[in-house]
Order: sequence, then structure tokens, then C-alpha cells
Amino acid sequence: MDFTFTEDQLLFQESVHDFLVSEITPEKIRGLWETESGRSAELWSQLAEMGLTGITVPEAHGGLGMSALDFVLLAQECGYVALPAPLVHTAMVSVPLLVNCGNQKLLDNWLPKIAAGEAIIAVGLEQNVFVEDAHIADLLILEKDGALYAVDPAKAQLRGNESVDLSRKLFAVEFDPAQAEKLADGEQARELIKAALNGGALGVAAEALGLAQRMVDISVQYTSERKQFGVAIGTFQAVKHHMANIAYKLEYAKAPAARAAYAIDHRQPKVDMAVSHVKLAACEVANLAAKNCIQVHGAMGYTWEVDLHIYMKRAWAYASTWGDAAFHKQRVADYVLASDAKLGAGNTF
Amino acid sequence: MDFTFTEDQLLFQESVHDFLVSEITPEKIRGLWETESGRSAELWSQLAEMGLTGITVPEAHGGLGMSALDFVLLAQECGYVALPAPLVHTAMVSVPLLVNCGNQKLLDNWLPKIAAGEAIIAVGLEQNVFVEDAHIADLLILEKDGALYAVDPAKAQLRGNESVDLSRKLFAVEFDPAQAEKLADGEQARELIKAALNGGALGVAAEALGLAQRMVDISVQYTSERKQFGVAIGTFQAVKHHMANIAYKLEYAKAPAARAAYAIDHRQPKVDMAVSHVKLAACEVANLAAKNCIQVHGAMGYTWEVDLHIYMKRAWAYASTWGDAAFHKQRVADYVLASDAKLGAGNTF
Amino acid sequence: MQLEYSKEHQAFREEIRSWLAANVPAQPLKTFDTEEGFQQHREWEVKLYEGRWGMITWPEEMGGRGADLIQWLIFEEEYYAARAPLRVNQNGIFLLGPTLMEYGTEEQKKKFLNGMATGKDIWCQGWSEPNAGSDMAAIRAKAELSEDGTHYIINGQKTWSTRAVWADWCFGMFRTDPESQRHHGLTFILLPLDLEGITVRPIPQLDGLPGFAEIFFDNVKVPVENRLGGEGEGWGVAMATAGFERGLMLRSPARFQETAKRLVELYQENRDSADRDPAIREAVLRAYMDAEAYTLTTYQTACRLIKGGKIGAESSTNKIFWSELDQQMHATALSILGARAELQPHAPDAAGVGTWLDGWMFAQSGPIYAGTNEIQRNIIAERMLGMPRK
Amino acid sequence: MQLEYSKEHQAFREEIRSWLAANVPAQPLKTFDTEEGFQQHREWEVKLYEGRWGMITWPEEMGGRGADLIQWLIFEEEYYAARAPLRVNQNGIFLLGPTLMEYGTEEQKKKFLNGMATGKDIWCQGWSEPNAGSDMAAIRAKAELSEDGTHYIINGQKTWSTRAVWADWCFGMFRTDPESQRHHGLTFILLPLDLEGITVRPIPQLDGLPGFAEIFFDNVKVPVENRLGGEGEGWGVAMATAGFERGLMLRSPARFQETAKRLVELYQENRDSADRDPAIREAVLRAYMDAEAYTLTTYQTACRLIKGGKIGAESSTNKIFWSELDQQMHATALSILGARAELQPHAPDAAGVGTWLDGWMFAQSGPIYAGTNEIQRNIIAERMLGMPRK
Repeated sequence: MDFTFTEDQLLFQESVHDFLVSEITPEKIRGLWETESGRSAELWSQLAEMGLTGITVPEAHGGLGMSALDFVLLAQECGYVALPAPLVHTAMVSVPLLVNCGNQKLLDNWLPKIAAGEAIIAVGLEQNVFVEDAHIADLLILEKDGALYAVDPAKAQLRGNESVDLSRKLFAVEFDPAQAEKLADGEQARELIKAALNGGALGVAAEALGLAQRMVDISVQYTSERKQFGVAIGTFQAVKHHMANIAYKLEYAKAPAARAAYAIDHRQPKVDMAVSHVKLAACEVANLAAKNCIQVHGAMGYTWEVDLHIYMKRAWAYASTWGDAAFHKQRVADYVLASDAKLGAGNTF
Repeated sequence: MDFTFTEDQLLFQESVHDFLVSEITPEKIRGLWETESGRSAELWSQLAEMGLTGITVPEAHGGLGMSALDFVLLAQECGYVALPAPLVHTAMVSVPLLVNCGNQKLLDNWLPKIAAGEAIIAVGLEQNVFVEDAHIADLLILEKDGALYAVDPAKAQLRGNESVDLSRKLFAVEFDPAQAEKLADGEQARELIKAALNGGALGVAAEALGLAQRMVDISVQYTSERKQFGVAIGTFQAVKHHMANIAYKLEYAKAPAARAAYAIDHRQPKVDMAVSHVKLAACEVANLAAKNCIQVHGAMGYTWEVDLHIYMKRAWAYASTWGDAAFHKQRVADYVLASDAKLGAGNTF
Repeated sequence: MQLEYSKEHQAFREEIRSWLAANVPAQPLKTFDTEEGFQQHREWEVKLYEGRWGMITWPEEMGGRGADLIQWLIFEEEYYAARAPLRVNQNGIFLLGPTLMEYGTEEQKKKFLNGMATGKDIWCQGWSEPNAGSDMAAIRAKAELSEDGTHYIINGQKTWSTRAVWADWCFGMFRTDPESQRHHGLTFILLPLDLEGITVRPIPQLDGLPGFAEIFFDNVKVPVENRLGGEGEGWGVAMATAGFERGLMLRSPARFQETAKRLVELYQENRDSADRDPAIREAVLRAYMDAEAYTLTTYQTACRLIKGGKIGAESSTNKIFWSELDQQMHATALSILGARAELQPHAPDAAGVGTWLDGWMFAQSGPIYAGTNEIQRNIIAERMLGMPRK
Repeated sequence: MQLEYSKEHQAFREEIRSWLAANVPAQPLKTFDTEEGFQQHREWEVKLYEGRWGMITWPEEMGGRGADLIQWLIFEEEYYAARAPLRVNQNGIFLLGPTLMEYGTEEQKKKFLNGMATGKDIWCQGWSEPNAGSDMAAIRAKAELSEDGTHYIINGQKTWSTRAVWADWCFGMFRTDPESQRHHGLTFILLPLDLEGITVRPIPQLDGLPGFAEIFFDNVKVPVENRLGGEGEGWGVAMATAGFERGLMLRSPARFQETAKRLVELYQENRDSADRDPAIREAVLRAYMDAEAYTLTTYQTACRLIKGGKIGAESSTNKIFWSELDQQMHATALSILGARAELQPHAPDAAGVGTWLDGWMFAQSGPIYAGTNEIQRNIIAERMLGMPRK
């Protein structure tokens, strides 16, 4: 039993944190909002240089061959800066889906390019309604009628849908299966889709933890400086408790995130429950953070000029993506209310 | 449109408040806990002298002939002192049930005695599982298989069940319909039972408002005197907000209580929704009061010696009596989700 | 107690209902946080005035109908039920108007009330300052009386001034006694925004639109006639306005009842998907009950006031209640909408998501403005419950 | 990261499981808030000691097993799963014991640890005072060193001393320097409760039973040898104990996991009636998830500590988390039980209501004792988040 991350994992997290915080400033994000694609090729190559685009690509294909557990800490850092790039999607969904589906031609063809930052694959599941970053994808992998297809973006119709979070690029995608390569159907497809959904759900859950932490950090700093009635508003107990309520809930969502990543890597039977648990907990705390942090900012928090809304709006958006609350509650219920459920002390691991 | 109580109604409330607060002290309540019946014949005659036992008894039968609306303010006062006597039951359930059922013999026989404080009728509905104060009742009116029976207590088997609130006297009652007088069945019984349940539910809801007010008053006084870290704990913002959260919710449950009483008196079609709304709101605020008030009392609130628990435990008990939350939520849903529901602005009255 | 409407009230309801049916624009106006929408709403104010529906609570001689509070509530019910446009001039009609009638000179009433009523002059507030938000008594912007005593020279900054970007006039509080502390030495002044030395900087809100603005004053000359109430008596005048702001006029229940209704409809339309999450039905029913409770309580307060009662802590309890209810209702709607809740209204696949996202963002301001809910809770604890201040 | 138990840990689990299966009383003991129950629990402590299961985290030479934190968590899991009796001597074994090992002299260890381990001496705490609850540094009860320096004369009052009514010994803090302020000049002293001048007044709790007591000291003579740590150094010693109290030892997750399990079972048994209220299913699932989160987080902390990490704000975050979870789970159970939730366990028609009502009442103390949750939130804000104190 060892529930700790390794020194290497923590050091990697730290270096990624430092890189992202210095690179992905609120100013850069606002700048990308003004661009057509909302994405930066330069940023993507920087991420590739750090090995991040290929972090879960097997070493044989030029990646770092790391696991969900290795990446879950980094996903939190991606959330911390509200990264405007499909890194979590790539590492947690696209690459694992390719690997799981085991189509050698696809693997040899795409994985090296992904690791090199020369290609992006966007995955679209029906659960999600929309496909993230389809407009910059070199390949689409789409679910239709229970089957999975590899689709050439040129042969698909993309309809952009603007999100409250201007950094999120969503597309309704239509395509003709006859013109696409079927990758899997039946039971195999169901398994691949479930795994992809779990990867995506854990990815946004981990990002949500980072978002909550960022909102708390911004707010602690603001309330320590902002004065009313002659004192810093951070000295008011109501303000302190708004922050403390986020902080302690956040603490209790981190270990479940690590456990869910571990469950994915080890294909544990309880993986669906584990992922749904952290998706619910992380999105709940991120949305509590949004609510309490705008409150302690007062009117300032209601403006476009203060950076808080960059992170707040993504927290709102994540609440219902990669499975809404109803979907994840049902998966927890399926586990907890099963006639043979192993509940109680001693049944966690 | 006049949503105010009359001077008379308010003065009557005030005099009843003064009487109850001076008579029904915590000491008296603790004293009654030590007695066999838990009830005081002397107290009951005092209430009769004030006209309270017969407050809803028609004047023709020696009562004050008042309505639910007249009594709803007094029921709050009964809650404020956690009255250990079946006054609300009598005024809101027993007497209206007799009157509604219109059995002349029963009316002539019992109403004058009730007004005089010489008789008590306890009503038992299946919704309630237990019958309140059956042990001191001179007549039982009980629901069985959709019919209502007048039962001689001597011919019924009472099984006492102790409540967390030692002032509440609950009994499982068994009786033989063959040895009882059937008062109503079929549609008539359904209507009578529904009306009795509404009266009882509104009664405990109004009491719950009084309980919440009492717990707030006790706690405001305690936190204004109790010092920690050199200051009265009532100066801490967290303590203030615990109290404020009760107070503002309490404000928004009072008008619904008056509306529900009015709906009963005027047999309005929305009476079920109106009663269920206030039952839910009042029990919710009373239980919030219990939670926040014990918290601001600290360890003191956890003791038997501080009076808080007298009111707290009754608030707990009322949460699920005269229809539990599920029952009342369903009745609100039946109204709100009906295909012909009249919702939105302008449809309240 | 008598919970039915009188014949007169029913007739009044019929009258406004049919007028609205005939006059409410078929197409919703653009938001008045845009210049075009602002102009559209200004025209709507004119139309209301012409129908004598602009400020029904004003006395008849001032173009109103001398409506009582019950009529006001009825008017609002019909107004929201008809989905009529928001009131671009609410600061003028509901906040400054009544204050002017109470504190203004005859000249001031003549000069300002009519322009306000006709929609010619749209007013904004100049109260908050960068360091005087919840703590309004910390106001620093100063007004110096000129030596000849004919005008004030105003310097300083105001902020969070709603709809100030395209407004014509501003009413605000300024420190006339530089030595004064807190709420002493403040004076209530009315001024046109096109005066020399005034700079209005729009502040974009969560949705990116300039819903409010900063106002900078650089040696702005304002004639003393524009002072409302006595010099140094601004706080008392302002408190009357604040009373209105937090009181009945601006937060009549109709708005929340209609939101609750739309929420029930949204739930019914999406029943199958919504019922997958039991928390949603729970929240929908709560929304209905809370909107109902807010309505009942408001009517009760209104009736009390009509009978000569005074408004007490209601201004604080209702601020908390409606603002949390509004957030709760919109949050519930977003969970019903699920994966499409994040879509902006103009997105191609946004059919059916309605304006819930915009409403949700707007609802975020409720617990903040006009005194944060934390301040309101303090007020309830200290003034309503009598808990110790220090 | 490696989330499976080692063979050794699995074997350890098997060992304690079979011992408990063979030794846990078939009939639950009476509550130790009664004299008879207290005696029964004292005998159970003896039995645990004889099986060397009484204080497994103690070093072997002191009758323990030198168990690591993971073994401790496994032990607790099996202990709660077996519905074994509560620990009447937890103050001694888990609070004072470790502190004695850290600060005690060899003589003190010899003198006290064995009696504690064997269940011969049951210990209670003497910390809080009528005006020193959340504010422990306000302690006033004083201990004066006698002129000959051989003993302390203790005067004053302690309160909220859990299980003090039938306990044998008390450890507490007393002010040895009358001039001292706050947490200076306090000394940690151990004393038997049968000394002349000591009066123990039971305090009945919500259920009417004397779960804690006041202790009055009237010129009580205690030999200096009973001082733990140096004179005036009591605060430091006590903080170590408090760290344990709020830390892992007393609130291992098993208790809450078993409550969550019983809640799910209660829900399943009453499914038809419970599902009438959608809020209940929601709350049951949340209870399971929160108990799981508490377990996972505790294991993570334990592993960090094993690797030499220090315990930080966890003591505050977990105090809030488990106490609110415990309240929430019991509240949910009561709503499932509906009209019968208010019944006392011995009521004739109480079949099936179990001990939820008692558990609910006990759960009320969670957010209060060992530092109220308000204090814990302050600590999180100030020490974990670095928000300004004043």
C-alpha cells in the first residue's frame, strides 16, 4: 500500500506548473479569444517539446509511455491555467483510444505524429453531443450508432458552437459512415467508448481541481489586498469561511482523482464508479469555488476585466461535459446499489 | 386584498404568548417528564378558561367559533413554549373533524365538553402511524381501511411508544371496528381524512415556526453573554450568519402559514399544496434552527441541562409527523406538475 | 385577512393586460447593454409614458396613476407575464423619482420629473467608488462650493454605475466637507453626463457587454441648484433611495414567479432526461415553493405598509431570499440542459437552451450588488435579532 | 503508487478478523455512559490487552505491536466491521499514551503505561473550563507548587470531561504561573480522581446519560512526580495530544464507512417508501462517496506520514469533513425512517429503527468538540490558505 506519488511525478508536475503559469497567462488566453481558431500552433509545439503531447504514447512510438496516474497531476495543472489546447483530450482520450483499439496501421501512422506535435486527433462520443477541437484535428474518431469510425475531417461537416468559455471550441459534426473507416462495433466498441469516456471524464475532473485551486489562489490574494471598512476583507470570517469551504472539499477530491487514474491504469472493475465519483466531486467543488470566489470579489468578480471569469466559466462548462451529473450519479448508483456490492470498511482497495 | 391580521388577532396572540411563556416554563416541562401521563389536568383547565380548548368549537356549542386563521398565530405560540398538551391537535384536528363530519349526536355530545375542557378527543390517521395523546383521550377517532370510526378508549388497546421528545405521547392503537361506531367511509371518509391531515400538518408547521423562533431567541441571548477569546461569541460573523440564516428563512415561512390557514377556512382548491408547502418550509427552518443553535451553544447545547434540547427535539420529531417530507413534496408536485397547473405571476391568489 | 383581489384590482389587471397585449413588441428588444438596445428601450419608455404606464405609483399630477402597492404588484405580474422589456430608466423612476418628490424643491421636481417620466432623460447612479463599495460611507469624490457659491466643483471617481454608458444624467453622493468622516459631510447632487470634465469608461461584465461604467470627474462645474436636499445631508437622502432599491419596487415577485414557471416548463419539456437526476425534480419544486413564498411574503409586507406599517429588516431578508432563489433556479435550469447548458444563445445548436445562460450570469450579481448578502446577514443579526456589533 | 495491500497486511487483516470473530461479545455491550456498561467496556479492554490488540500502535516492549498506520487503519476496518465495542480507554491509549512516550520520564512510563494498557486505569481529560472551551489558552485552574517543592496544590474547575464519571485518572492542564497569560505558564499534570478535594459532577447529555462531567478541585495535593514535561511547558505537551485527537488515531474512516454501509442497507430495506422522496437516494449516494473520499484521503495522508511527511491542515479539514458527513448520514437515515424516526430504541414499535436516533444525537457533538468547525474553518483559511488574521 503506497498512496503517494513518486518524487519524479511531483517534480514533473512542478516543472509543468512553472512552464504553464509563465506561458499561459490570462493575457495570452484573452489574446487567443480574438483569433479565428482560438488555438496556437506555437504553444502546441512547445507542449510537444516537453513531451506532453506524447506523454501517454508508448515509447515504441516515440512517446513517454506514461500512464493516466502520471498525467492526472499534470491535468490539474492544465486546469490551473485553463489551458487553451487539447492536451488533456489527447493524453487521456485520443491516444489511449488508439492504443486500446490496437489498429496497427493507425498506431504506426498517428502516434509518432501526435508525440511530435504534428497531429491532433479529436474524439467525439455521443454522450458529449459536441466534439472538442474538431476544427484543428487531423483525424476524427467518432461514435455513431454504437460503432467507432476514423473520419477524415475534410469529409465531415463541422458546425461551430460557441461556449460560455471562449477557450472551448465545440463542434457539431456530421459524417457519412460509408466514407469513413469503421474501427470497432458491438462489444469491442462499447468497451472502447466506455474507456474513452472514463479518460475524458477523469481528465476534466482533474482540470476542475486545478480550476478550483486557481480561483482560490486568486481570491485569497484579492481579499488579502482589498480593503473595506478600513481592513482587508480577507479578515472577515464570512470571507474566510467561503474560502475554507472550498479548500477542505478540494482536499477530499484529490485522492479520489488519483484512485480513479490508478483504476484506469489497472483496469479495475470499479473504474466506472471511481471515475464518476471524482467527476462529481471535482465539478462540485469547482462550481462551489466559482460561486464563493465571485462573491468575495464583489462587483469586481462580475467584470470581464478581472481574470476570475476565465476559470469560472470553464468550471461551469465542465459540470455537464463528458457525462452530466445524472450520468455519473447513475454509475455510482449502479455500483453502490448492486445486490452484490462490496460496501463498508475494508472494501475500498 | 388584505394580508394582515386584525388587531384582535394580534392582541389575542400576545395575551396567549404572555400566558404560555409565564406558565409553560422549561422547569414545568421537565417536571411533567417525570409524571406518569406527562400531562397536567390543571394546565388543560387553564387553557379551557382562556377559551383555547374550544377556540374552533362553534359558538352554538359553547366555543369561540374561531377559524384556522385565528388559531394559526396561537399555534406558533404553542410551539414557542413546546406546549405539553394536545391543544393544537384539538383545535386543528379533533374539533374540525367532528364539525366536518356533521354527526349531530357527536357534536352535541362532545363539542361542549371540549370547549369546557372536560373532554379530549384524539384523532389517529394511518399516515401518522401513531396516535398522539391517546392515553388521555375520552374518545378516539381512528382511520382504518379507508373508514373513520369513533372508538371508546376503554375498548382499544394502547401501546405507548416513547419519542425522543419526552413531551410527545405516542401510542400504537388497535381496535375492533365491530365494537366501534363507523362515522364515515368511501369518498366522505377520504375528504374528512384529508381535511384532518391538513389541519394537523398546518398545526405542527405553525408550531415549528414557534420552535424555530424560540431556539433563535435562546441562542441570541446565550451568544450575547457567552464570552470566548475575550469577546461575546455573538460578535463573531460566523455565529451571526448561523442565526441570520434561520431568521430570514423563518420570515418566508410565516406568510405561507397564514395562506394555508386561509385556504383551509375557505376550502380553496389549492389547500393541499398550500399546507404541504408550509409544512416543508416550517419543518426545514425548525431543523436548521436546531442545527445552527446547538452549534453556537457549543458543548452547552449538547447537554440535558440547557433548555435548548426541549425545543430542538420537538423540531426533529415534527419533521416526519402529519406526513413526512416525501408525502408533502409529492402533494406539491401533484399541483405544480399537473398538466393544467396555473403557474407564474398573477396565479398566487 | 382577505386574500382575493377587489373588483377594482381585477379591472386594473384587465386594463394593463390588454394594453400590454396590444403594445409589447412581438420581437424581444436587444439588451440595453448595447447602444442599439438602449435606444430601443428608451423608445419603449416613451410608449409606456404615453399609455400612462411608465410610473403608475407616481401621483396623477406627475403623470402617474397614484397606484397603491397592490396595484404595483399586479402591474408587475402582468408586465413580467407579458415578457415586456426591462426598464432602462428604473434608476430614475423607482429610485430618484420618489426621492425627488420627498426632498426636491418645486423647481427641481419641475425640472427633472417630467424628463424622467417621458423617457427623455435616462438616469444612472453615482454612488460606489473604488474603495467605497459595501462600505458606502467611505466615499471620497468631493464637491467644493465655488467662492461665489453658485456651483460645485466636482473631482473624483465613481464606479459600478449601471447603464451609465448611454445614460443622460447621474445622481450621486459627494463629499462637500473635506474634514468630514464616514456618512457626515456628504451631499446628494444631480448632474448631466455631458458636462465638461466628465469621462465615462464602460466596464464590460461577465457577458462582455458594458453593463456598467466608471465615471471620472475632473473639475466638473455643477450649479448649486442641482443639489438635492441640504449640503451635508446627502446620506439621509441616499438612504431613502437605498431603502427603495432594496425594497419592494425593484424586486417585485413577478420576475421570480415567471422564472420558476419557465423552469417548470423546461423540466416538463426535458422530463425524461431530467428525471435521470433526482436532485433536479427536488430543485424544481423548491423553486416553485420559494417563488410562492417570496410572493406571499411581499404581499403581506405591502398590505402592512398600506396600513401605515414601516419597512424593517425586510429589505435585508428579501435581498438574500430573492438573490439566492434566482441563482438556484438558473443553476437548476443549466443542469436540466446538461451538455448544451454552456452554449451561447446564438450558437447554431442552441435551440431550446433559451436565455438561461445569460440569466445565470446575471444571477451572479444578485448576491453582490446593493449590499452583499454577507452585509445583509450582518444587518439581520444585528438589527433584526439584536446581536452584539462588537 | 501501489493501491493493494501487501501479503503481510493481508495476513494481519486475517489475524485480527479471526480474533474478533472469536472474541467480540455476541450481545452489544451497554453504553459506557452507564456504570454497568462502563464496567463491561473495561473488561473488554482487558480482553483486548490479553490478545495484544489493545494498543497495536504502541511499541512491542510496551505491550503493543509497533503497528504502522496502515495496519492501524486495517485494524480499525476489521474492528468496526465486526461491530466491536467502543473504546472506553481511548483517551488513555490514543491521547495520553503517545504523549507519555514522548514527554514522560522512565518512571512515569513505568508507572502509567501498563495500567493504561491493561485497562486497569481509565483516563479522562481535564482541559476545557467553563470559560476556556474553544479558547483553551484561557485556562484558569491553578496548581501552586508547595513550599517544600514536593507537590502541587490544585484549585479550580474543569468541564466537558468525557467519561470522567467513572474514570480513574485525569490528565489536564493547570496554570502554575499565576502571572502568566494565555498559553504560557501552563503545566500538564496527571492525577487520580479519588484524591481528597476532588468532586466529579456528572453532566447529562442529549440522551440524558452522564457522558461527561465537571471536575472541581479544592486544594488537591498532587506530587510533583505527576507533572508531565517541564513546569510551564504544558501547552506544548497538550498540543501534541490535540494533534493526535484531531488526527488519524481517533477518526479512522472505518466508522464512517460502516455507517454509510448501514445507511445503504437501510435504504434498500425501505426502498419503496424512501424513493417517494428523490432527495433520499441522492443523499445515500453522497454518503457512500464521501465516506469513500474520507477513506482514500486518510490512506493517502497515512502513506505520506509513513514516508516521513508531516501532518498539516489535515487535522482541520478532516474534522470538518467527517463531522458533517456523520450528521448528514444520520439525518438521511431519519428521513428514511419517516414517522418512526423519533422513536427511542426501546419503544415497542421501534423494530427496524436501530440506533439511528442515538447516532444522530451523538453526531450533533461532532462539529462542536475538539475545536468547533468554525474554529477549524478559521484555521484552514489562515494557516492553510494564508489569509490575514486581523
